Amino acid sequence: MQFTKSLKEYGILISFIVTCAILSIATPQFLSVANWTIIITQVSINALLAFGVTFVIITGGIDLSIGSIVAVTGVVAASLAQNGDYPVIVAVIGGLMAGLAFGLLNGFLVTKSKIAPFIVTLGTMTIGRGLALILSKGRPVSNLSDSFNFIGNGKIAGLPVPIIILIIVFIICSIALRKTIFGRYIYAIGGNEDAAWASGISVDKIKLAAYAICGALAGLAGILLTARINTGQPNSGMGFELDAIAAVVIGGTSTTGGRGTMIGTLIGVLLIGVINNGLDLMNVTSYYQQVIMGVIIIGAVLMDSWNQKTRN
Amino acid sequence: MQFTKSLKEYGILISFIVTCAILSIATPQFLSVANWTIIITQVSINALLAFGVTFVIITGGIDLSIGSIVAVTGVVAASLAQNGDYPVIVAVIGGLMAGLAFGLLNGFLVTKSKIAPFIVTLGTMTIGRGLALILSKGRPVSNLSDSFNFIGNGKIAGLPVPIIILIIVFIICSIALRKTIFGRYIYAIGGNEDAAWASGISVDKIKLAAYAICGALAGLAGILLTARINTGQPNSGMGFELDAIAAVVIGGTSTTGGRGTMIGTLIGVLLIGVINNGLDLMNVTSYYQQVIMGVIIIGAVLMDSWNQKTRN
Amino acid sequence: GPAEDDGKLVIGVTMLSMQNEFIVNVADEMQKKADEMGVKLITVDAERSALKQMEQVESFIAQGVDAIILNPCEVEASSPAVSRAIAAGIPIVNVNSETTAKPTAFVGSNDVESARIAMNYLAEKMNGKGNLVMIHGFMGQAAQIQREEGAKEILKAHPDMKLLAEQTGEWDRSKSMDLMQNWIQSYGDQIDAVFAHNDEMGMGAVKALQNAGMKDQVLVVSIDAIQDALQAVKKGELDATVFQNAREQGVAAVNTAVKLAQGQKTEEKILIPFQLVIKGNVDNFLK
Amino acid sequence: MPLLQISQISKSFSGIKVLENISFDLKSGEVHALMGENGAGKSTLMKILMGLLKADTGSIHLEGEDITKMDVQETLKKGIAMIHQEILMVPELSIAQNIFLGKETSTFSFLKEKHINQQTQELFDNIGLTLNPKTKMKDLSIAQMQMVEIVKAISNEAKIIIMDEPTSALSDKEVAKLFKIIKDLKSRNVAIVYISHKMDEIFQIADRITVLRDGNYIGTKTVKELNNKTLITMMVGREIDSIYPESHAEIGETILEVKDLTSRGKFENINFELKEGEVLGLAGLVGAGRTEVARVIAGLDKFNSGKIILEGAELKLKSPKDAIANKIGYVSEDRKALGFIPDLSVNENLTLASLPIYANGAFPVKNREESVGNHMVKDLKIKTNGLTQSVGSLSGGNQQKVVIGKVLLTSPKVIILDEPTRGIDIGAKFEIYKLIRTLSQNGIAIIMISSELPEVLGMSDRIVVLSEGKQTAILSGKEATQENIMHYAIH
Ligand SMILES: Nc1ncnc2c1ncn2[C@@H]1O[C@H](COP(=O)(O)OP(=O)(O)OP(=O)(O)O)[C@@H](O)[C@H]1O
Ligand SMILES: Nc1ncnc2c1ncn2[C@@H]1O[C@H](COP(=O)(O)OP(=O)(O)OP(=O)(O)O)[C@@H](O)[C@H]1O
Ligand SMILES: [Mg+2]
Ligand SMILES: [Mg+2]
Repeated sequence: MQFTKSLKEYGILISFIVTCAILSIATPQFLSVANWTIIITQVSINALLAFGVTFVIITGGIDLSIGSIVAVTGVVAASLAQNGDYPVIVAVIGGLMAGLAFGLLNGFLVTKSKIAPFIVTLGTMTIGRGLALILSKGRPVSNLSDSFNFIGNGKIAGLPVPIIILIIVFIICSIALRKTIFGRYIYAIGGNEDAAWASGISVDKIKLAAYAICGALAGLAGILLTARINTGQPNSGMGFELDAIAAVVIGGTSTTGGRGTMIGTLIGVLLIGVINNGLDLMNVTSYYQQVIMGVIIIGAVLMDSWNQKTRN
Repeated sequence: MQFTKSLKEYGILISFIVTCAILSIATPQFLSVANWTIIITQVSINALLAFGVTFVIITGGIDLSIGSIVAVTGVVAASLAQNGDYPVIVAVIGGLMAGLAFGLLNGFLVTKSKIAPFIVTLGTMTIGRGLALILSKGRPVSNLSDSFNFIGNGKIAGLPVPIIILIIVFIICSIALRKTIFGRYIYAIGGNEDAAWASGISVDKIKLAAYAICGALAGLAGILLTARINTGQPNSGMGFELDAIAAVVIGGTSTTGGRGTMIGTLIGVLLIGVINNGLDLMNVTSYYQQVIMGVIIIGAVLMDSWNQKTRN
Repeated sequence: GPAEDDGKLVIGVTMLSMQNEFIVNVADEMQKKADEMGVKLITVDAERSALKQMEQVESFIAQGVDAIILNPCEVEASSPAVSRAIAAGIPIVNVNSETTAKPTAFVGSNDVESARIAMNYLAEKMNGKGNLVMIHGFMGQAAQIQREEGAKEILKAHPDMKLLAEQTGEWDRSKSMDLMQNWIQSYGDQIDAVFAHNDEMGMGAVKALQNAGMKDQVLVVSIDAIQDALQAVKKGELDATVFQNAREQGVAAVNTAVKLAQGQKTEEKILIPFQLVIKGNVDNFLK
Repeated sequence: MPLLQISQISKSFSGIKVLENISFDLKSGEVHALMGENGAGKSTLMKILMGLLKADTGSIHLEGEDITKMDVQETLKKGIAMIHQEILMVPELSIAQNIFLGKETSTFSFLKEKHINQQTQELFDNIGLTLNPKTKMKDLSIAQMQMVEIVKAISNEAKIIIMDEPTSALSDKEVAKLFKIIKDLKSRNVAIVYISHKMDEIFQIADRITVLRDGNYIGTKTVKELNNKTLITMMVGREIDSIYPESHAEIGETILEVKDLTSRGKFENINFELKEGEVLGLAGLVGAGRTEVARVIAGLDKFNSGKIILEGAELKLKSPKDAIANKIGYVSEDRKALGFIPDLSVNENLTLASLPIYANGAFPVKNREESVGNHMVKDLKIKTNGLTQSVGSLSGGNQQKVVIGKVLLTSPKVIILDEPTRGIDIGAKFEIYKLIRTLSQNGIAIIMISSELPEVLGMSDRIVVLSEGKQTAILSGKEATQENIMHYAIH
């Protein structure tokens, strides 16, 4: 299969399977269908963010603003979904547009001003956080319509809606990255921006698109989070950027660009989710949870790099 | 002067001066000696972190664990400074050693395992946070000796001790980076690691040293923070890594390595400090402060890049 | 300096976090009261950092404000801020929670007490026996430490109440929802009750229990009485919350600070009691 | 006993053998040429000697001491230095800082910056190089960088200097300088391994020649035992008669016109016409501004005044994309910076500039891509494990072919080839020349920039000579001689 072409992913996949094996021995509930439904629902928000930021990181950029975009879009969508004033689609589109607007702003600043993406998105991260607080006056926006709530907590054909969204977005993103001209250009830009430009690629447009997608997906994540907890929280999404970027990098995407896959990101997301879930199931004290989490992350990536070495 | 040699710094220096000028017009207290004493004392902790991470970033790496190191070293130093059980120097050395140990661990993992620095230090960040909580049992460590308190709040010849520490560390770091073989190798490794290696440089040793220095300086920052608030706080230092890295990047250091200066970092640190201080002085609502902060950061760096363009 | 502002009194206010609904409510009440009294407030957000809070107090001192209101981030770590104001001869009023260092005056309540109230309610409802889980606030923060202390104190008095599991939800609704979902997997029907350190997390637990169809069998109690929580109590989703009176705290804090600034004497401790909110009395608290 | 003895070295990359039982020896004071086609394994062998790569099997002895396991740090100390094929420098550091990297002069580890600048200046003065030691590496042209690489290697006072294609970016003037240096080194008993694809150089300076082919050792001969033809036969395994094929192209209408083209500070008043089927050479010394002219026509740089006219219509090029859309293709002299994407595969690089052609809407069609890819690999004789090998792991010459292939796939009417045979072996050069001929026969107009005069002379119909940014002559027919070009180039 194309998706699993690169060697890199096999490595982290093995780490992931080993982690799951250990957890399923340690706690009997771990492997149940019910538990996996929960795990996948729980990771869906981080997954959407990580998918989006995968595009950006492969171009050689970074997006620190996604956590703040989650907050802004959550507040916007919640305001539109309050008391069922508008149909649910308005709230969804409103949230997506807010995310897209941030993404376009990031992309515009990165491509036109030539400021480092780190700084641009650090700036919009702070701006976004402030905006979310201003829009909500620092208070949660609640009393949302039932149909909006359905996005976060409903089920279709027995599957939780967040899982369905996750699967659809994953498939689209995988195809976009691996099977389209756009995806090829993303890799080319991250691999050697000057050469891509000299080959006639509109580097700025592609980068703008990458940031825009990332923003829109962060918007979707914000909608999902808001629907899940049934409130627009201005302080939600804090630190999400780090979790998402961690998942992407654990999944084998290089922070300097040019290399990475969506399936890798998905495995990275699942690995983090599985560890969180497993440690809760085992009722590990929260202090130790953090230590163990750190050790497992380093260990998983270490195993990956050993695998690669022995294969060479 | 050697320090201000590169064009890059002039740009951000101009942005900094413009920002200060605007603030001094907007609020009369801004330019007072008392206020600047406060500003510089306040930025001292971020400055120590930023100086350390400048070395790491110039090698092309990153250190996300510094905020957690602040917490661990704070707890360690506070435990040793409690009730005046030991002489103050023991607490200081204990804190520094804890920071150094983390730095060495980071450096060791980065150089030996070939795992991306982002992942390594994300892992140790989580581990450090957990350790700080375990060591302190989640409780603040207080009742520290007066001589320890002096480090954070005392004055020597009218100058607050944190300012004196800041100046000394800045001078040492500047010299180390610009005037020593070690500094040259730091730039060479970040500029082109293969070339550095092919020129016979012990790349691993130099990188290890960079992470070790960064860890030790984070330890010093942790000691300073603990002394300033007179408590070892296990949850302190959260998000400090982002502030420090932001200051470094605003100061013109490239996140891909090979370029940067200590004076640039210092100006970056001061710029952030001055904006925080100025917005408080002007009594801007906290939500709007964040928006303005983001805009100013982007604006300052934008001005910098325009300056550079017009000069070329 | 600010003291010259139209001859108005100037009070510096540093708040724990302007992203917390309860704290925002207190700040709003203070502002209202100050407007009413013709006093100028400079309100800053410490963003949960004791260091930042101390620096803000330093800044207030340098600006020469007439009084300071401090909503402490930490018991110990915010103490130097208090001492500093006292040393500079500026009256300082702690609002909402205490510090080790003694301020000029204190307005608020004891966080340990809020947890005692919540836990006592659970003990009563559970007849002193059964299994519960506890969702902590951010580990190491003052409110988490004190609410844990109060809860454990009551648990000790009821040996048949068993704490199955405890874990941090970081004050966050979605994190605590995830946590509760995971606990439902590992403990399932064994869980009889949930105590969450704040309403946000309590609401998260409620949501997880509802989704699992278990809300009817499990009691959920939390602290703060934010609007959402009050609505939930009214609907019978949340069993109880503990009300802290934001309005009284805010008003009393400004009153006290103004008096002190004018050189008048005030009480050293103005305690504003917590109140348990249940379905029966929730209408008294709803806006 | 030879100074250096390499015995039975083998090396594989991901299971593919690139060196098999190679032995090689080196005597003091000799210039030993290492020859072979692109991908024969020359650079790999030398990197193993240098300690930059580890051999799978075999041994290396220096003056009887086993140095097989040594890292580059140690081999440098043992007196081995290397001029790398791909310029291996730190762009942000100055020339002097690069030359003295790893061997800085210092007191108590404090740098003596003045001292290294002075020493660099002395080294430059000795060989007649006019560069400021304080200039940043990234501000140099490739040729200048290559000169710095050379100076860096000789500044090591080494016993052995490996020169891996040291002249690939140099023009004759600089090559002459290098040869003077080599003679001097020989007289001081330094041994030199010399790798080059330029045959005439080999016969000028080599004492012995060792030939590799496909990772196998073919033989070692003294230079007297060989001539051009026999050497080529050893390398390629077959005979190549005339290296520059006859032109049978019909020269047609004017396709491209450049009028008074000026880019301030780089070049001024450039005027020439280019006709269908014509090969127009662009000659000049290093720094004459040839690349700058090419970059402007290819849409990479802006210009100040003048016109670029394609088929009668004035072009307004905002980016390379516009140039490609107007059927102007450009093969850069700096393939690493502007040519290819190292992490992408051979096929992905080949189709990069023409991807929409092989796509169904937004989706590239794999079969179509692979079929053109396979064609290109066959036509250009690209040596690769397959279409999926990453271009970053190809040998230098094969990377160059991929870049040319990429441009060809945009079906250009005008192709600008900037140093197209840089680092390409003799067999492949011949392929490229044949390719140029085929292209002209199909009516494609070609601008060829080359620092190898015989190449410019052998391939071009007309030659534009530049000197310090000014056009000094357009030569054709009998006028086009080596002497004439040099005359106008120094003008
Ligand atoms: N890192 C690598 N991974 C995989 N294959 C490699 C790597 N480096 C070199 N090769 C392969 O080894 C073979 C020998 O390459 P090498 O660079 O030694 O050739 P060369 O003789 O120097 O060629 P050229 O004249 O083009 O420089 C080539 O087929 C190349 O593709
Ligand atoms: N990146 C650069 N920055 C500054 N100056 C440069 C740069 N590249 C080239 N130059 C200078 O511009 C002038 C023209 O260089 P150009 O590369 O066009 O010459 P050329 O005739 O193509 O020679 P070459 O054989 O080196 O390609 C030279 O003096 C060169 O040193
Ligand atoms: Mg080679
Ligand atoms: Mg050129």
